[in-house]
Amino acid sequence: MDRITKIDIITRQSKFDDLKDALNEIGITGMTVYQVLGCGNQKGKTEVYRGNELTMDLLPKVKLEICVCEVPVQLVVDTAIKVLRTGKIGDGKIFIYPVEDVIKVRTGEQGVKAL
Amino acid sequence: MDRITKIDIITRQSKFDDLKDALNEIGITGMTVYQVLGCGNQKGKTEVYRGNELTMDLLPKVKLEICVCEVPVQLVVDTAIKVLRTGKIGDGKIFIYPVEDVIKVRTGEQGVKAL
Amino acid sequence: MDRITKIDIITRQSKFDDLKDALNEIGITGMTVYQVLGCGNQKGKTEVYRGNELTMDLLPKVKLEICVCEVPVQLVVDTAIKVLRTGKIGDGKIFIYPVEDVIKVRTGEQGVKAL
Amino acid sequence: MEQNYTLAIDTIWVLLGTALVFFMQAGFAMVETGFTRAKNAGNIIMKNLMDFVVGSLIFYILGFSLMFGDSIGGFIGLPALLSQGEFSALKEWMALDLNTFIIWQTVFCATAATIVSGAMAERTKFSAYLVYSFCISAVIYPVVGHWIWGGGWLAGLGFHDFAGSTVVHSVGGWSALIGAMILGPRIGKYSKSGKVNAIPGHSLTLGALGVFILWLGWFGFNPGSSLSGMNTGTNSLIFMTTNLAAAAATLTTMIITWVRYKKPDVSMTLNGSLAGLVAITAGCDAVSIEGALIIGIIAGFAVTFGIEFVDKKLKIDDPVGAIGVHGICGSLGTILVGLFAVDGGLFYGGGFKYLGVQILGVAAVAVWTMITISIVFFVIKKTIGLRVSAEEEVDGLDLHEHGLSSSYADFEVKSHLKDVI
Amino acid sequence: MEQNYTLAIDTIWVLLGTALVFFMQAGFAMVETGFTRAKNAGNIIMKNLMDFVVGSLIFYILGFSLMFGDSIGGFIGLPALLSQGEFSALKEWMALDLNTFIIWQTVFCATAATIVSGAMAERTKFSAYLVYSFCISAVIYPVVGHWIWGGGWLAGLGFHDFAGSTVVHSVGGWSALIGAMILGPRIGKYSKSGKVNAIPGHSLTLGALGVFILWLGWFGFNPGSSLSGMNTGTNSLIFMTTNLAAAAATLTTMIITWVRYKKPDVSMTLNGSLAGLVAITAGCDAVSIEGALIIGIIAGFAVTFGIEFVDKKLKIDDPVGAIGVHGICGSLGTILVGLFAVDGGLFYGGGFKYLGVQILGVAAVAVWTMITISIVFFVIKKTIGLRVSAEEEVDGLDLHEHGLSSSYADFEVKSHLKDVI
Amino acid sequence: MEQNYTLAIDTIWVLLGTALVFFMQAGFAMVETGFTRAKNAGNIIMKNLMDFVVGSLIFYILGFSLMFGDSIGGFIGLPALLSQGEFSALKEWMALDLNTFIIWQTVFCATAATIVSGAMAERTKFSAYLVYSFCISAVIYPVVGHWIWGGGWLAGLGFHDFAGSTVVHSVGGWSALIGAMILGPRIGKYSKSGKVNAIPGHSLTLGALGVFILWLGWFGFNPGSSLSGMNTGTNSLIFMTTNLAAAAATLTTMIITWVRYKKPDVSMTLNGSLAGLVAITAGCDAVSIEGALIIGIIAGFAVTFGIEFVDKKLKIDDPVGAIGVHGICGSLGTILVGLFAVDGGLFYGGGFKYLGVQILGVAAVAVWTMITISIVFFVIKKTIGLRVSAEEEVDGLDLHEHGLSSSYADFEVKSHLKDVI
Ligand SMILES: Nc1ncnc2c1ncn2[C@@H]1O[C@H](COP(=O)(O)OP(=O)(O)O)[C@@H](O)[C@H]1O
Ligand SMILES: Nc1ncnc2c1ncn2[C@@H]1O[C@H](COP(=O)(O)OP(=O)(O)O)[C@@H](O)[C@H]1O
Ligand SMILES: Nc1ncnc2c1ncn2[C@@H]1O[C@H](COP(=O)(O)OP(=O)(O)O)[C@@H](O)[C@H]1O
Repeated sequence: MDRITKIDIITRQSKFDDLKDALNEIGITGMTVYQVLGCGNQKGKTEVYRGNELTMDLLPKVKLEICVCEVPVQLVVDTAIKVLRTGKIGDGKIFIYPVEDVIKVRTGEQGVKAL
Repeated sequence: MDRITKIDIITRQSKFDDLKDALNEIGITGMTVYQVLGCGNQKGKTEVYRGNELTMDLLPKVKLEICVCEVPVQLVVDTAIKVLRTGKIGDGKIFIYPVEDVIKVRTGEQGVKAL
Repeated sequence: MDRITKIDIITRQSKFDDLKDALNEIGITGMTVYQVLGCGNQKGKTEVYRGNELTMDLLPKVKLEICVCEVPVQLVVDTAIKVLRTGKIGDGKIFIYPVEDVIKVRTGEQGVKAL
Repeated sequence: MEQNYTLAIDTIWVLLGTALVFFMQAGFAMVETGFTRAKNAGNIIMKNLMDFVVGSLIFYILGFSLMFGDSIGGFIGLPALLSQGEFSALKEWMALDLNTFIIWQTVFCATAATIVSGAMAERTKFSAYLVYSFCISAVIYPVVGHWIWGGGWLAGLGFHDFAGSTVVHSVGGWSALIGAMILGPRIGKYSKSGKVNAIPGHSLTLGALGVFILWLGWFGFNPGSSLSGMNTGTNSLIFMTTNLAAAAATLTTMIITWVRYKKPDVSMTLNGSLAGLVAITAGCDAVSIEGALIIGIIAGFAVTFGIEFVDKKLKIDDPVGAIGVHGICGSLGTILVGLFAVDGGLFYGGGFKYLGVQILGVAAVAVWTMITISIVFFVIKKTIGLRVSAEEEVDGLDLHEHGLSSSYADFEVKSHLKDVI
Repeated sequence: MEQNYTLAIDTIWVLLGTALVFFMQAGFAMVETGFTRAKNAGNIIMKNLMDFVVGSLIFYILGFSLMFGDSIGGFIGLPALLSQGEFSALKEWMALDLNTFIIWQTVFCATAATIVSGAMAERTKFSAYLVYSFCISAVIYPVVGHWIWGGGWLAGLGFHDFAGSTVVHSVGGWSALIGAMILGPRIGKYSKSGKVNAIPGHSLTLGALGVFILWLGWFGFNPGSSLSGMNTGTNSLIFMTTNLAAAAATLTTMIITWVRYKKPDVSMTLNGSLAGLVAITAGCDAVSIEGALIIGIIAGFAVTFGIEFVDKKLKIDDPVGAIGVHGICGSLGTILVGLFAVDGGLFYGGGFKYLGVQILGVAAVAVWTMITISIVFFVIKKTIGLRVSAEEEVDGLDLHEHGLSSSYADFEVKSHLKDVI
Repeated sequence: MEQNYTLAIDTIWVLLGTALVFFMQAGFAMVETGFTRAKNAGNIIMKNLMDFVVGSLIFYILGFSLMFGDSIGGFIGLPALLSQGEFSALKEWMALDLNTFIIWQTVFCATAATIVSGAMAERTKFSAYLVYSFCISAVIYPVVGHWIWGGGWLAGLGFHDFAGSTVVHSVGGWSALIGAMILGPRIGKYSKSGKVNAIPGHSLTLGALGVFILWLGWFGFNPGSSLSGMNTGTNSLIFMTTNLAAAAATLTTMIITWVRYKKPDVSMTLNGSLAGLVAITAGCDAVSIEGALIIGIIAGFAVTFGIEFVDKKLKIDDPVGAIGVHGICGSLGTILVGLFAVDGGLFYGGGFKYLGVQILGVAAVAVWTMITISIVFFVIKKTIGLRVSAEEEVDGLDLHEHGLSSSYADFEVKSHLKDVI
């Protein structure tokens, strides 16, 4: 059995559609998407509301969770970097985690077959 | 110390209440619930809005995150499959991950005791 | 290369700002925040709406996901406990997971450097 | 020329009243959508829009003549397509231009029709809705209207329903009762264990806005029913009785919920305001201000216990409380005129006859409405079907009936999480 | 003293009509914000507020005199700052206090200006908006108004536009057309592949509330245009024609969308109501009730196919359908008066002359509006700029134009997920 | 018969004005809820509903007679339960039916009461709210009303407050000031470091709708205060001054925020509109249109700097800006009458006496209101308590005061994330 890996990509919301399309092209169809708030190197914005400063430390980000079997991890990472990199702060991060098992509810299939 | 495992169940929102009740019955009380958007085998829907097609690639799904100690993992999976399986696309997926440790903030207990 | 660890802290929403400040103080600047619903030892509330009982099993919680390299894990946990503990049910839980790798999209840096 | 001023003043009064009563459609739309779930918001506003549209058309084409045409045996007016009749009986007492009177009656008719949608919300087929809404505006309501306002048999007996507690609200309310009963409850409303679940609305703010709009509309509904701006004494009395009955009912409802549920319930209190407005409608011109206050207090009790009774005892699922507000308080308010009318009410030494006529009228309208609407629903059920499928209901009517993924496309809507299949 | 009553009755009529027409600003604000995305909600309401504000000021300072000042060659009124002119020609036929008439005309002017913001929503610079809105209220609209209502050349030819299908709505609609064309579509509206994407609005509930408010406002807009509460026959006819044309158009639109898109489309049906209201505005006093019904049906077709044509064929991105509703139906409704006017329309044996004048007027207004507004937009584009940057558009105008992180600070807004850069 | 027409015309004017002023309750509800957080939405609308309800009842039961009963030494009217007094002094100059006048005054009284809820939003106990709202409507407001409109000592001095800048708005505003001061700021409003934090409202769209509704309501509030539809000159002037003062104030505020905060601030500009409306209320009948424009501009400055001053210097937390809008602009607008009144104002050669009386009246009302409301708040604080607990405040008043998990059950509300404990 191949190893299964989870790839979390956290990036700008405005890049989401492009990323999804790029991932589709390399054959990734399954994914789970979260709306999250993030902070990192990118600092929040300060706006003025009724004359008072309003600092938003956390910026809205989108997180894609993609489980793949080992081989295309690098492909996914490369694709993501290609689409997402602007060189500006806030491009985002990719986290890679081990997965023990996957089960497809509809068929009961397990492991890589379930993906 | 027993191993701790995280079980992620991603499924239809409409099945959530049933699933929660079934999990309660097998003694699972702790869980964290996310509203996510997902795509997989199940394709989105296309609707018409003011005469234009509107394709929703991502469908609203619910994700349950349940940390258990090793033994009942299979029980959780079986219970989930029993409740969730309709045989139709969109039944969802179960992902299983390793957990290194758990700490209960209130008491400071660690590991399986914290669950 | 140091090991990388993911720390998930699930706690009351009202404690979020304090926690973030405390984490900033120990040098944690990157984090991803989720709004989740949780149940555990803390039972939901029952309210009356138009004369009917309305039980909310799930309570709104906030989840912080923080990836750190191994050393400060204990520091993060201790800090979190210090800020979050009230001794009352609902203080929350901390989950610790292994991370295989991290990539910074902007620079392509990998591993601990990406953090 | 004198006649001229009177006509102008009366016409202004009625036309501006028409505008206010029209605006009640917005009020109903906001209350009904606010008190129900986000996944059905587009469907509810569509229903509220279309019942006004269909009602306006068919009432002009047919209903008006059935209501105000020369009486056929006190039961129904002489039909006349496109309101092109003689209306000789009508013109004997009604000095306004016919168009003024038709538009005024049109907005009343549409009010009766729109009441039903709230009680049957979140599970009724859109096409079925259009059909029964059509039937109410075309026949069911006009017949009742003829009996009471069109010179029919109840008018002959001296039945008093000044602005329509019975004609408008009880017709809507009883139709709602039968409809919600035949439809059955929303999925998840009653657990197998018998527990009655709350299904909170998606925007109490819009619901409250709706109540304010309706209250405003009532300042057209009730005083406008004098059909005369010259009638300053009556009109100003009606402003007072309408406002204070509503206030008394609201306060009463709030206190009752505070006592019974431990905390003042927002949505029930909003129902309380409407209950007071509905209850005072029949006698707003005939009772004293103190009488109006007492009617308001009674309405506050009636609506709270009435809604609970329908919900918990009858187990009829009425998402917005329309049966309690319009059916129960509409009927009760009409009957109370027999007690509180300064001129002829029982409490003012008027004997039981007035009260008896009021009860008879209320009962007759209830029977007529329930029988006819039952037939309509039965036919719909056997033909195009009355209720959407369980899947459609769970996903929301917006999606399946209108192809609308959400009426709030930019927001995460979580209504599904509370459903039980 | 007799004169006195007439004046009072007429003044009440016009002033309360003014209040209703003013309230249409709220209706437009709700429609426009409801039909667009949450990230621009603050910007849209700000535009709706400010166009009324700027319009009120400049119309008083300059526009009114250009519209109703003594005619200079039938083309424009004699300018008079702060409306301090003689207005001798006006006073010949207008018996109201001048202030009554100014405020009435002010709210009309602001309506024309506000129409544009919907079509240009979600991508126009706020400062640019203020400038062109100013120009419309200061000159473009008043000149058209002079031609038709101020004793200008079209009035002389017998052109009939009772309450402003052409004067108000088509001026707004054609400005919207040019504006949306010059601006270009919103990011994501048209894919490179040529696909036309839907960009759903963030609150159809508020959109529907807006339509109800507008419908209410029209009961001031049309009957108030008689400028006389004494005129009971006309006023009550107008209530009927206005209401039934709107109803017919709504029903027609709903059916068309049901047939074409398989399901009754909520937002298009709401446009349908507005289409009927706009179309009947020109002839609400002149056609029969049956004529109004037919005009409504025609408007229902015109708006559905018109909006689709603009959207899919012309590829002009009009988020709220303003061009179809106000431009197309406003012009069409005016022309139809030439067919349906009971007194002189072609279908009533009146010959082609009336129809010809109507067509001429509609065309002249379209040409004037499009040319002048093009100049305005061109100058804006070359100076302060007309459109925000792509980044600002994607993030939302609320953030960049007003420093507002969100108009719905407590809710998670997900509009970004649907954008394509 | 002549008398008859006049009465009818005046009654129509006042009763329809009543309806418009009533609708301002909806406006306040939308502004206050829109400008505050979602977790308190149900509580705010409940307060807005209940202050109208409680105010309507107690003003009829007691307040009206204290305001318009025969004067006891120029200070207070002769009390008469259930408004059953002689009102002989009143009837000397007031020709309307008494009920017409009572309902008109009722909606004014409720306006004064409702202003306070915005400033004290998000932390006041619901029961405490009911009590102080009761006191304002029962005594505090009626006494001021008596001084100025009921033939009291200020009326005797020639104090001019046509529609209530001082009587209604400043009473509300000063009560709001004292209330917000005694309550203390919301948790998280002022950091320990002294930083002033912004707490954005949960729906600027509803806030803007509220402002449009209020603006509409003002077309009843100000012109209706003439109490006469016959008075066409005054009424039409008032429409103009009211509208243009509001427009000027809005524009001014927008420009100021643009300059000071770099971008035009949406919510402050909405406050600007209200500031103009409040400021012109006292002199809407007495100043010229140009005077109204200048008063509007001054109000725009006053509200922006006033709100900032209260917020940053006094560190009094007023979530909706009620103190700046109603207290400051209400008082300032009244004083400006002494300068701008065409008949007697300082700028029109009228000398200092008029101005002096205006200042005296404003000061007297401020002193009276602040002292009496302080007593009320003090007693409440010592008995049932004025403020909810910190936990209740953080969780939201909807949950703890009304057992409502959320007024927006289907949406994820994230307001907690911004709180600091
Ligand atoms: N240590 C971390 N743990 C968890 N999430 C993180 C961490 N660092 C960054 N993130 C997530 O990644 C997003 C992008 O990171 P950021 O540092 O702003 O971008 P960049 O690396 O391009 O400068 C953040 O908004 C946050 O959600
Ligand atoms: N490879 C994957 N990585 C992450 N999430 C996935 C993946 N595949 C599926 N999912 C999640 O599981 C959900 C159900 O998957 P889907 O394939 O639609 O169901 P089914 O397996 O019943 O056909 C998806 O909506 C998505 O959220
Ligand atoms: N077994 C579990 N798996 C996943 N999440 C859990 C689990 N137990 C608790 N949680 C999360 O942690 C939160 C706090 O847990 P809870 O038991 O209520 O607090 P405490 O431990 O202070 O009593 C829950 O709301 C839930 O989101």
